[in-house]
Amino acid sequence: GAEEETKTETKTEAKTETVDESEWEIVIVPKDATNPWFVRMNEGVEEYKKVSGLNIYQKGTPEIDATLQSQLIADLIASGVDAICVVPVDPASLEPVLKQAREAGIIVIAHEGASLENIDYDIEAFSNDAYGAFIMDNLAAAMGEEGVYTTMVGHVTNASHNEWADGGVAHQKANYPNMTLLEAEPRVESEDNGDVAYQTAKELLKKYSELKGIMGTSSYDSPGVARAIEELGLTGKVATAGTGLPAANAEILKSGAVNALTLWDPALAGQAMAAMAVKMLRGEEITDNCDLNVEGYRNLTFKPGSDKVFEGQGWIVINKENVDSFGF
Amino acid sequence: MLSKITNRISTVIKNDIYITRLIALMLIWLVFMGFFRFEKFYTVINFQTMAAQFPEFGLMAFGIMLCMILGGIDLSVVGVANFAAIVGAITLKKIVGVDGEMLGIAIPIVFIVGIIIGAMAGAVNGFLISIINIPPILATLGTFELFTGIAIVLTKGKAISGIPFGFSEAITGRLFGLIPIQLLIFLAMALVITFLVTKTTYGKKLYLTGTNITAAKFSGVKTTKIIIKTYMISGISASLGGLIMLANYNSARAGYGTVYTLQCVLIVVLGGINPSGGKGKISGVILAIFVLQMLASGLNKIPEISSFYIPLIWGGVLVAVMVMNYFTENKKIKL
Amino acid sequence: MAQNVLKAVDIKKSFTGVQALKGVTLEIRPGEIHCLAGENGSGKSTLIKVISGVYTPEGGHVEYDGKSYKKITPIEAILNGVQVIYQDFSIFPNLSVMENLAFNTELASKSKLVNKKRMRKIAEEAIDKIKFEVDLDAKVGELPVASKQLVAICRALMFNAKLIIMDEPTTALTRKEINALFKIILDLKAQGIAILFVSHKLDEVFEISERFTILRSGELVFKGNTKDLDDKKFSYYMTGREIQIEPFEPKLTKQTKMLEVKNLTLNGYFYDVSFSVSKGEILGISGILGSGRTELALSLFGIRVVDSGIIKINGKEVAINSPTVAMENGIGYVPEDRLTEGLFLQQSIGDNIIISEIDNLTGKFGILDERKQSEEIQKWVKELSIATPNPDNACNTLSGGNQQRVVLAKWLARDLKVLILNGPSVGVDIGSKYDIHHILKKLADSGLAIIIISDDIPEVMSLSSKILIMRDGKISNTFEPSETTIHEITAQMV
Amino acid sequence: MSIRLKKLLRHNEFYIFVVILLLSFLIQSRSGQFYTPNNIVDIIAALIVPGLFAIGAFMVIVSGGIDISFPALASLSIYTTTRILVDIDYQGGILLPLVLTIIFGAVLGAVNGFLISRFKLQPLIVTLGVASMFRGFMQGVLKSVQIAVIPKGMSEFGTSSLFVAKNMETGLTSRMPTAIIILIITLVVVYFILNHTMYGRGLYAIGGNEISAERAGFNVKRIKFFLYVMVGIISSLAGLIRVSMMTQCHPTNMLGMEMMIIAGVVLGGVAITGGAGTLKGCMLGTILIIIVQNSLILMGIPTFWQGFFLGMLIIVGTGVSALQVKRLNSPKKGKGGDKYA
Ligand SMILES: Nc1ncnc2c1ncn2[C@@H]1O[C@H](COP(=O)(O)OP(=O)(O)OP(=O)(O)O)[C@@H](O)[C@H]1O
Ligand SMILES: Nc1ncnc2c1ncn2[C@@H]1O[C@H](COP(=O)(O)OP(=O)(O)OP(=O)(O)O)[C@@H](O)[C@H]1O
Ligand SMILES: [Mg+2]
Ligand SMILES: [Mg+2]
Repeated sequence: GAEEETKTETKTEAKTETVDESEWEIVIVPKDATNPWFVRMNEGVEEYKKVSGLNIYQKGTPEIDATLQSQLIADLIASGVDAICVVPVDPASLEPVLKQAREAGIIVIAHEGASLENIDYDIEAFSNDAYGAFIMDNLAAAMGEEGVYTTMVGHVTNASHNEWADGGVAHQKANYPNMTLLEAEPRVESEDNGDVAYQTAKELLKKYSELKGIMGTSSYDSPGVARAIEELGLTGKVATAGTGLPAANAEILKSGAVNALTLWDPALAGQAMAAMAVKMLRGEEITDNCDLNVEGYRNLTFKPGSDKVFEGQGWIVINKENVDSFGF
Repeated sequence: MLSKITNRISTVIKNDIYITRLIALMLIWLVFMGFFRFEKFYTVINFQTMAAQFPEFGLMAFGIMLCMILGGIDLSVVGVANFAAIVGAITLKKIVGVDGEMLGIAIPIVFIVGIIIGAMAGAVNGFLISIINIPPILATLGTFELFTGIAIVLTKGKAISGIPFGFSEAITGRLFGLIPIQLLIFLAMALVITFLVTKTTYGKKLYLTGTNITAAKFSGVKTTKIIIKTYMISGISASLGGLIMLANYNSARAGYGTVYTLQCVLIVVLGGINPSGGKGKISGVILAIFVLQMLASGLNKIPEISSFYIPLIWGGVLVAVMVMNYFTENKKIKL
Repeated sequence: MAQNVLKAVDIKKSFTGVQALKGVTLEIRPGEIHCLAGENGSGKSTLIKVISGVYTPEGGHVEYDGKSYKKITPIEAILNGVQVIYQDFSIFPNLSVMENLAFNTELASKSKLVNKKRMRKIAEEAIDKIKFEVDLDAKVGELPVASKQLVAICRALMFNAKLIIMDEPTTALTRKEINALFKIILDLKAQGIAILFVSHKLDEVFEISERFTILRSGELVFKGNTKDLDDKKFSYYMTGREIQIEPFEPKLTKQTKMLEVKNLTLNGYFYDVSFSVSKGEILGISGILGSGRTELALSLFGIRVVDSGIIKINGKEVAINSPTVAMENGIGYVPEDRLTEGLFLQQSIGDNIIISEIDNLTGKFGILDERKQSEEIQKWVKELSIATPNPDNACNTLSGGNQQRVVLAKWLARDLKVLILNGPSVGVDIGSKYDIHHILKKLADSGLAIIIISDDIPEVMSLSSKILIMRDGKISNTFEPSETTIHEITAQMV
Repeated sequence: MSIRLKKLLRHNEFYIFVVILLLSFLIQSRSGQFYTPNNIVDIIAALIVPGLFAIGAFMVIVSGGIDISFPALASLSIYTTTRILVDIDYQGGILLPLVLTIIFGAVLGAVNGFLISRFKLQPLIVTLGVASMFRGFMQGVLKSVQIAVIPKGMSEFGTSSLFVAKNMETGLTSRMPTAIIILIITLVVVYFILNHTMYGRGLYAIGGNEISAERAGFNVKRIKFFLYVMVGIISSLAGLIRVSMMTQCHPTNMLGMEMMIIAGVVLGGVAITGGAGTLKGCMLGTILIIIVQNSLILMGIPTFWQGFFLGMLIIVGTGVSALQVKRLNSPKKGKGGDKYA
């Protein structure tokens, strides 16, 4: 109602003649906060805060849950922050609340949320499809580009994992004709839990002796699968690839249980979102090929056909050679 | 009139130590927020936001409350809510065109469908508990898995999105631009349940069956019917929660709101409902819902405090209240 | 000095709003059989709990063998030779007879490990004392009530007790078992063990006790020898009023048959039972435990469903397969165990009264009519003189006799044709018992058909217009009270 | 002979055993992979952690209580242990981690024990609140994050094995973790405590009738207190084994296991009202849950259907035993009911 409108007005006013940047409040909302992934993102955000001197912080929910995340954002809207940068648990579920945010004049930047509509911009280290394809390339290389494989996700209800997996499968169909997806169990769950990933992989490998590869998505998948491969005495015969942070996976990479893991640095992704928000708050124009002054995000290009989704070049492949060189 | 109300309030405070404590707790928190985050907490929009947030889990808590008064528990509420939301979403997509025609008919239909789903799910729980005699904690844990399982099978685990925005707009809108519709649904259900519990024979039978089911049977109460009815109301309440979730997130998925189960049990227990049955008031539960919401929203406004402290505070408050009750009750006995 | 095994001096104890004991003194001499009597709620159980260390008194002290305690724990009391057989027996239904019997000894000897052999020996000795035959490995919960009680008694006996306290030990026993128990008690006395006995059954009390302590409202009103008392004095001390017991003579003679059953059979419990009750009649059914009398009552109320036979109400045949159907046909049932089956102890007295007629206390749209409710509650509280300051109080604030009246009120509030009472005065003191009998007679005279099931023969004799004796699931005899004696009936029961 | 058979038929354990057998035949026929040496070893290995949790849950349920805090307790205890050891760069063997987890487990268990025994609070409420507190403490105060590299002593213990089972046909191998010894020792100790000590009988006695137990002279408060301490220790051991076997410490991934564990215990014929049930039944129930959770893929049930099947199992499993109890309690025909021997 009226309340909001006046609020929006004062905000736009403030924006045009702004000087006092210290009054800005920029919040990064991750999926959750225990996952080392977002702990790493927080490191990036904190560093950015120090360097820029602005009021930027990360605030997560106590558990990974789409509803909690939406409520957190609603609370942030109510407390009148200036920009919200979000890594959605489930993009679809955030549309209404992000719509409210934008109506309240808040800048909304997303990451891993290319499908979102109610945002200013989305920054992808690269697209979900491309990311899935990338993991698939790693898996294919490890499998010698042939044999039966399947995909593993945290939960079948997890949005990005399933998009990556879909992307991977599509990529395989187009590029690796000698590989086939396991028809009977095309997608299994790890429940975002290394132990479940391990048990599930064991079962798969027992039941389907033809299975030669498992594509992981959650950062718990590949390590768990690797443990199973190793224990069943299948090292070298069955391969896995997936997402994972270097430090957590150094040992399995070195032992050869996993050939390669893919990721982008979440710290940099956090910084990129913050940088984009600052740029917008300062009223700078956002164009194709824009430079956020963050490594991997120096030349952001619009995803073909979109004027909201930017894609960067932030991915990294880690393998046994380079795993110790990242420092996280 | 006013004196009558204050009189009433003062008797409530005297009579119900739980409620007094919850009010005290809420006041302390409100004062705390006043001191440290006045300008962020005490705004109309903040209260509107909070009022739009708690209805979804508040409705689920109502269900658990009724079952607990009966001496049982309903752990399936989140499963029922998601299931109802998913079926509601499918219905909505079927009826409403992309440009939003037929919305006027669709909304009531979605609500009817959701409520039917909730009632049926509740009937299954009631059947398993009253006729098969499965302990409620296990029966509803099983049906939680079952309903969630069916929801996953229906959706292949994906979110149902692309739902016509009209539904979400209608439910997340505000009456007179002020009062969130979600809150109205919550209040309506609160009124219905309060009415059922305090003004009808069902309510009396509910409490008495919860106190001593054998004596209830010997008094001619149809306990099987009461149990089934109660779990059905719980299911309906949960399904309304699910429909509000559908509106709030404009999508439905089998995995939403998994944290609500434990949270609702906490709310209900803190609201003064005794898990062994026969005791407790809806007003306590409503207060507990408010307290939790204010705590969560308040903490979200203080970046320095991690939201991980919420479970710590919440669990601590629960234990502290129980210990305080021990002391007050013992003092009474010693006189 | 130690001329008393136990001396409780000037004991005071109060609960929320109730002073249960207002300075009571109790002395027990070695080897005596002492009776503690008093109306419901007069403080007997409370006094026992103080002696045995369950409650801490607010005033006074307890002396065991001359040692004085202000406060004592249950285990200390046991070590001082006090054993209590509680009314609920305090058994472990989930454990074997052997364990139930041996635990106390084992715990007192502070053994940490379970020695099955030793436990079996202890248990065998224990049951041997009263020649109680039971499978030591059976679960106590699966035993019949009387056996449960015998387990509790054996447990107390085997201990090297100086004083055994029995809170209403005979409630669940038949006459034969009571005789056996009394023999045991005399036996114990001979060994120098003192017995403190609480009972509401007058005949028993006089038969066995040597000395009396009578309480009224938490105060000591009489202390002395049995020979100084007679029935009349005793009742007077207990109740503070004169009580005259008269036999029942139905005023409505030869009325229509209200309830008629023919060849009723519930396999395993009772067979071919036929009888009828008319308006204004009180039918007494007696028999030992296990004779099928409780199952018969439960079948008439629809909790159990009979295998064959006919039930007619007011001449019309009905199939009673649930309490609801029974109630629709005007049958009410006061259960045997009022605490677990009859009452909602934590709920208000008022709710307990109106629950069975709640569906009639509604106004428009099925909304509860508060005025009707409270009128109804007030009416019954007054009619049955239920002693409570406020019917909103929880039911567990009432004493046994008053609780029984609440159960009665619950049924009378409905428009009944037949009222079945299973043990109408179990654990109820003579004053209340008298009142309840009076109420029942009045009800019969106003046209109700009443069935009472009881093994309290004097009660059956004074109340009934006809008496049926059940044995092994069959009706073995029918008596007119005027044409028989207590002795004859007792003989017929076993 | 026939009496024995009758006795057997009255035991719930027997039925679960039959169900497990039937299920295993089903899995065998659908996959050919149940009765293989490596699969059996796998199932036993998967049983270690839930098995330990179940033992703790079982003891509490027997005493008439319920504990839903054990996963949170185990998480906090093992996280603290690992954190400390990593921070001091501990290089030694498993002994110190073992001692530390036992101490933390005992202390945390004592929190439950103190609240429940001292204030006579309802176990469900206490453990609900305490679980929430433990979790909040771990994540809020200790700022827990995943510890990817755990001390060598722990990971060596977790990955060491007693023997390796090999499936000759497929060549697949499975290791029998050394940690199974802890489960076996715990089983033996708890069996001894429950059946051969007055303390253990006291647990059953309290579960049967708490007031009677007090009157009989059991020190109910102390028994309950030590019960929760013991359960704290057993749960913590489970946590230690879980982390050691995974060779990394994820602070929250045990949370939420409580309901399945309790379901397994009750499935094993342990009365949720307390006082009745055997360790054998408790383990059988847990095994049944583990087999189902770990064999859905072997049975060829697609991932999407797994929740559905798990729900059905709980309902049908507990339903069958509930009906069994109902049948036992209903009047037995032809038997003289209340007859006094
Ligand atoms: N735990 C308690 N809390 C509150 N009041 C109690 C409690 N126990 C007993 N009272 C009250 O104390 C009084 C004395 O009770 P007590 O149990 O000693 O009576 P009693 O003589 O044993 O009666 P009965 O014949 O019914 O067994 C009663 O008024 C009773 O209501
Ligand atoms: N916790 C309590 N609060 C209030 N009243 C109580 C409580 N416990 C017992 N009483 C009351 O004290 C009285 C006597 O208590 P007790 O347990 O001795 O009853 P009882 O001996 O079984 O009674 P009865 O002899 O009539 O069967 C009863 O009226 C009972 O309702
Ligand atoms: Mg008494
Ligand atoms: Mg008594």
